[in-house]
Amino acid sequence: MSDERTLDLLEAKIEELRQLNAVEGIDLSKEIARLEEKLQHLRRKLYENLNDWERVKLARHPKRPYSLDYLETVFEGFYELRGDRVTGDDRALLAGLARLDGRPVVVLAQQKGRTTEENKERFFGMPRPQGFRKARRAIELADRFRFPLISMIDTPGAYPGLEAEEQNVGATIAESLQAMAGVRVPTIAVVIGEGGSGGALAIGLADCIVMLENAIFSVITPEGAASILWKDKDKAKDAAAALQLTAERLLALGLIDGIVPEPLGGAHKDFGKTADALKTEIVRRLSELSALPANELLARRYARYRGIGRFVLAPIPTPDALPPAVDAARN
Amino acid sequence: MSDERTLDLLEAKIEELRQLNAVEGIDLSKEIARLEEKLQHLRRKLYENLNDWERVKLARHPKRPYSLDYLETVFEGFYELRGDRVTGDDRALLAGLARLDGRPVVVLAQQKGRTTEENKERFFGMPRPQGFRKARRAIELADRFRFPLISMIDTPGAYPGLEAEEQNVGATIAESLQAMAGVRVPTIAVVIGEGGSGGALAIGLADCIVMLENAIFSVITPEGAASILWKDKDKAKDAAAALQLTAERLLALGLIDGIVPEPLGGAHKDFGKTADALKTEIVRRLSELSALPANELLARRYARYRGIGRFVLAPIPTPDALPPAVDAARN
Amino acid sequence: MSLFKERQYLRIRVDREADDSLWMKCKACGELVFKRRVRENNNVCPSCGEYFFLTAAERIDSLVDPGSFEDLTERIVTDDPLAFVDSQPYRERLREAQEKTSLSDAIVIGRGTIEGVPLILGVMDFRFIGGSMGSVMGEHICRAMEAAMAERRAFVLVSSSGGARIQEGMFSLLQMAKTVTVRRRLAEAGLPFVSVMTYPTSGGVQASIASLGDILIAEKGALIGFAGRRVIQQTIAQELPAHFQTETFALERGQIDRVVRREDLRAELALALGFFAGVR
Amino acid sequence: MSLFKERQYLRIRVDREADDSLWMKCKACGELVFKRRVRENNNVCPSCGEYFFLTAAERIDSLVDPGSFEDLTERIVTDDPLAFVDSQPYRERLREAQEKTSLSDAIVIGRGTIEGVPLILGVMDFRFIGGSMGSVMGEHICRAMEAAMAERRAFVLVSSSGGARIQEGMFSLLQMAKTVTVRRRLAEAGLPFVSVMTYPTSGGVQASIASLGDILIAEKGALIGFAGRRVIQQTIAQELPAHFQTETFALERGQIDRVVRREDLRAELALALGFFAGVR
Ligand SMILES: [Zn+2]
Ligand SMILES: [Zn+2]
Repeated sequence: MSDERTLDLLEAKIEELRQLNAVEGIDLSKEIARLEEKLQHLRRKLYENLNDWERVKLARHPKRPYSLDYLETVFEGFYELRGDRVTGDDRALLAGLARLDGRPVVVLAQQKGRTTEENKERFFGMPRPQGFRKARRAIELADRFRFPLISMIDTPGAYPGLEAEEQNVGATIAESLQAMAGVRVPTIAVVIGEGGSGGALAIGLADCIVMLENAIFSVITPEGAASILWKDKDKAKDAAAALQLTAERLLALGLIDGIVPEPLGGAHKDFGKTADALKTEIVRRLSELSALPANELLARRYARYRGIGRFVLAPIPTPDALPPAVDAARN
Repeated sequence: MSDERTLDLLEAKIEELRQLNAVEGIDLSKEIARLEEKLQHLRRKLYENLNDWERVKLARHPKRPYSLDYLETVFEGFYELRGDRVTGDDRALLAGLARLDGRPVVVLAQQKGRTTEENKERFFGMPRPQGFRKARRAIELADRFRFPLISMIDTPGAYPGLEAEEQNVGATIAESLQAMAGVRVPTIAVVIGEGGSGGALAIGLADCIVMLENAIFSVITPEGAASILWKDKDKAKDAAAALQLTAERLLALGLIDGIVPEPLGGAHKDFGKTADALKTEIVRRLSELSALPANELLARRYARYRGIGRFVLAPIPTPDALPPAVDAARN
Repeated sequence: MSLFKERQYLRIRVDREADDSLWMKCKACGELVFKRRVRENNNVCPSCGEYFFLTAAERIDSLVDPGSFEDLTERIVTDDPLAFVDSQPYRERLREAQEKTSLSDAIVIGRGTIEGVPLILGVMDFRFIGGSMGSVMGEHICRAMEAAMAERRAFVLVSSSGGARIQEGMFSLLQMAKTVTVRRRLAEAGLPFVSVMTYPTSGGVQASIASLGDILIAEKGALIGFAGRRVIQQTIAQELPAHFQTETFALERGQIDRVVRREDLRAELALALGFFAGVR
Repeated sequence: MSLFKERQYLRIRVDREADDSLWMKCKACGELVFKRRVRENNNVCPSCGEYFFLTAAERIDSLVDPGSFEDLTERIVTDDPLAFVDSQPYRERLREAQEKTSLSDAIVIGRGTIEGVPLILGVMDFRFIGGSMGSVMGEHICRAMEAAMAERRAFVLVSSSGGARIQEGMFSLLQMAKTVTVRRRLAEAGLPFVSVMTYPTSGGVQASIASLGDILIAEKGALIGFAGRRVIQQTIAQELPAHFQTETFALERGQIDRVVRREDLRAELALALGFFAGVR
């Protein structure tokens, strides 16, 4: 995606010509049209058929819209609820009330920083135990007042650090998961950028998981997988492909429910359009889920997650060639 | 109670004579009998009709049996459960499973230290947020498995300190109270020594509150009350009387359910007897409470605490002499 | 009922008229400020922005829709079950507080609306023996929650309390248990409770009902904590940070949801309660 | 069924016979120790007390009443849904692990008794790709809990896992969601779950099922944590204490209930489960 800058430059040039066209009264419209055609062609060439590693880079693109951007457009009147009531308030995992098409919902939102300052505050979008405890509190609020729950996922993963381990970050993820498993309201998770490991899943155990077209969701970062499995950090590209972390692949694997299309080049190329598409999708999904009574909702959620896994019955050859009688034991 | 040492000395002398009697074959039995009579007389004089301040000192007596002593005698097989799952394990408020007359129960126990070393570990019996969070966890365990809950109260109060406030100690007390208000099992609180303020009450919202004869239960320490209300720390004795913090007075006020008698001079004078009496009381109370179905238990608990308070309808003379029509407003 | 409403406002007026000078000196900036301007400014110093205490009536006035408030504070008073006497008999102390405030105890409860959203409101009055919670305050808080359940309204409690009413001994301590017990039922009934913490929300009030809101809002300038600065320093001689137990301290440590300026509190409550309008 | 039991023990025997030397060198103290003595000593070094890994079969042997264990580990294997290849194809890696351990994946589940108390037991085997949790382990953990519910038995899980099975991608990550979902149902059914954490209980296993026991017991020498020491140091270059993520670290920070020596674990479980004998 190093050609991205060339495209940006071309785009800027066209804009300059357009202004010239307007101000000086010189008719450049034909030239502009031709240039735009060219631009569109180059864009397609660059952004269509992205490979998985390019998707990863797009999912992490510094201009990519973050949760707060969607909170201001997809939702109305975000009313933030802060703090875990225990040790602090995490700025990488936000919680609050908001309205979606006029209807009150509880929102969980992972938030990266744009500036260095902001990233310091938000730990580069990596939630700490304070954040997962806050999530659990917000899930309980949703349950108590029967507010639907919408999660926006965008994190490299839970923050790895001494303080996080001291505060039992693993257990806070487990408890957030357990709260999501039992909340008696419709739940929708949207992966808007990076869905990084347990820290992302903690708020992702939902009745419906949708991903933006260029978002990723993975058990580990490609870099992490490369370093552990290939023993070579530079194999991140290979790892990205092997992990099947794109929206398209995860939909094909049956692990997510839908994909929200993005403009060519990514959500940041036309944020309004992306937000509109996302809103339409969430509203539609929520209206479907809202039609179900709570017990059916919970039964479906149970069946969904109980059923995740791929395996076959296959007796293993062992040195002493045991009879394949294992399955009988369960009957 | 400075005469206590004289009594201890006399007791020791009698014991010496008794040994002399046995070893040398000299018959001192009459003299011994006379001395014992004298001792008993002095004991009565000293310990009967204790004033409230003397009770306070007895409740805090360094030889007084602590929770762990009762855990080893009244209960069997204390199986401690440690930690709040968040930031630490409080050693001033213990939790665990145990058996009472063979029946599994959850125990909460406030524990003071005997040695300087132990007091450092146990913060002089003052629980911190870690302790109240652990209590809540244990109450939830009792609820989940329908184990009756027994609390042993013995604390000067919650630990006052920066770290405690940073971890929101007030809210942890409130949440422990709320858990106790709703737990669907019989709950018994026993004040074995000092029942100090919110830190004691946090595990005291029970279906039945009993106190050892020389235990106290108070909204504030007499010293604290003296310093705030009398502006004079030396008025602690007056404050002790005014606060009505003894078992006897609290029973008369209808705020507790029963008193477990102690030997003359306090529980430590005959621990076995005190423990026996306490066990008998708890077993009896528990068997009464266990006969009630959970919903009735909860209804009774609700009525009990909802009903606490003493007030009368009394229109107040105001400068503009309003008509006493206030009660009408509620009809 | 209309008489009753009138009385409420009368009470406020009486209280206001009791001040007889037109000017006051701000403790914070030292400026001489016109009292009426201070009052019109929600008891915020027009010169430096320092918050002065609001009486319960002033607080109610600043929050509810004009004319919407109906006082439900039955005029009950403690019967002084301990016959408590310290440097002064408790009954005398009570009478003085009653005369000073025209209140029967340290809280006013009632029904009203905020920007049209119906609620049951409880507001403590710090002037009344430090807003301390005895039998009467505990009872009123419970009655307020019961009214909220009966009328399917939200409950908002504005705390301003030093903690327990020592003079009522264990009756005071047990109000923590009492209010928490009823609060639990309110939650079971599915009704929202917004707890507003102001200067100060401490001791037994902070360690019970005030901390159990579905939403916790601190007014700017609030003090939120269990043990007071002095108690901590006397007991363990610990160095405490300058902003100890301020609303900033509480927000940083995850203890509250939001910090709101006094002048914004009304709009804030309307916003918060608005989300729950459909749940009843 | 008796054939089946026999097979289980056969499996253990096979594994043991695979070692062909009689002596081994302890990594901790450097002593040459007689292998059989090590095995008889619960894989604890007889010279210095260092704990060596227990295979699942050895762990089961060390815990349950002799002859009481019935293997419920159906021989399912992942179908490698990502067709994953790193430095080696996943299928090959799996076959090697299967051959090395005679297990189909990194966990054995079954029913048995400990001092007469019936339970469903799951035990991870670290030799099998680091005890990592993929579809098969997640499935077995869920089946174990379902067996516990069907038979009204307690569930005990002995964890020894580095976390997720990377080669199964999102299928692996979602086993966290899967096991937690079923664990919730186990709780609703009122059945106890004792989680035993050994070296290591980390990553996705620690951040899901292993942390959700009603009682959390750490074996002495355990490692308990989410992110590994190396990951933390690589990501944020932070100084970590020597006892980081040890059982002592976890106990001090309130993360576990108890620490138990390997030789005491059997008695410990009997004690713990005894309390719940009446709840079913
Ligand atoms: Zn001023
Ligand atoms: Zn060794």
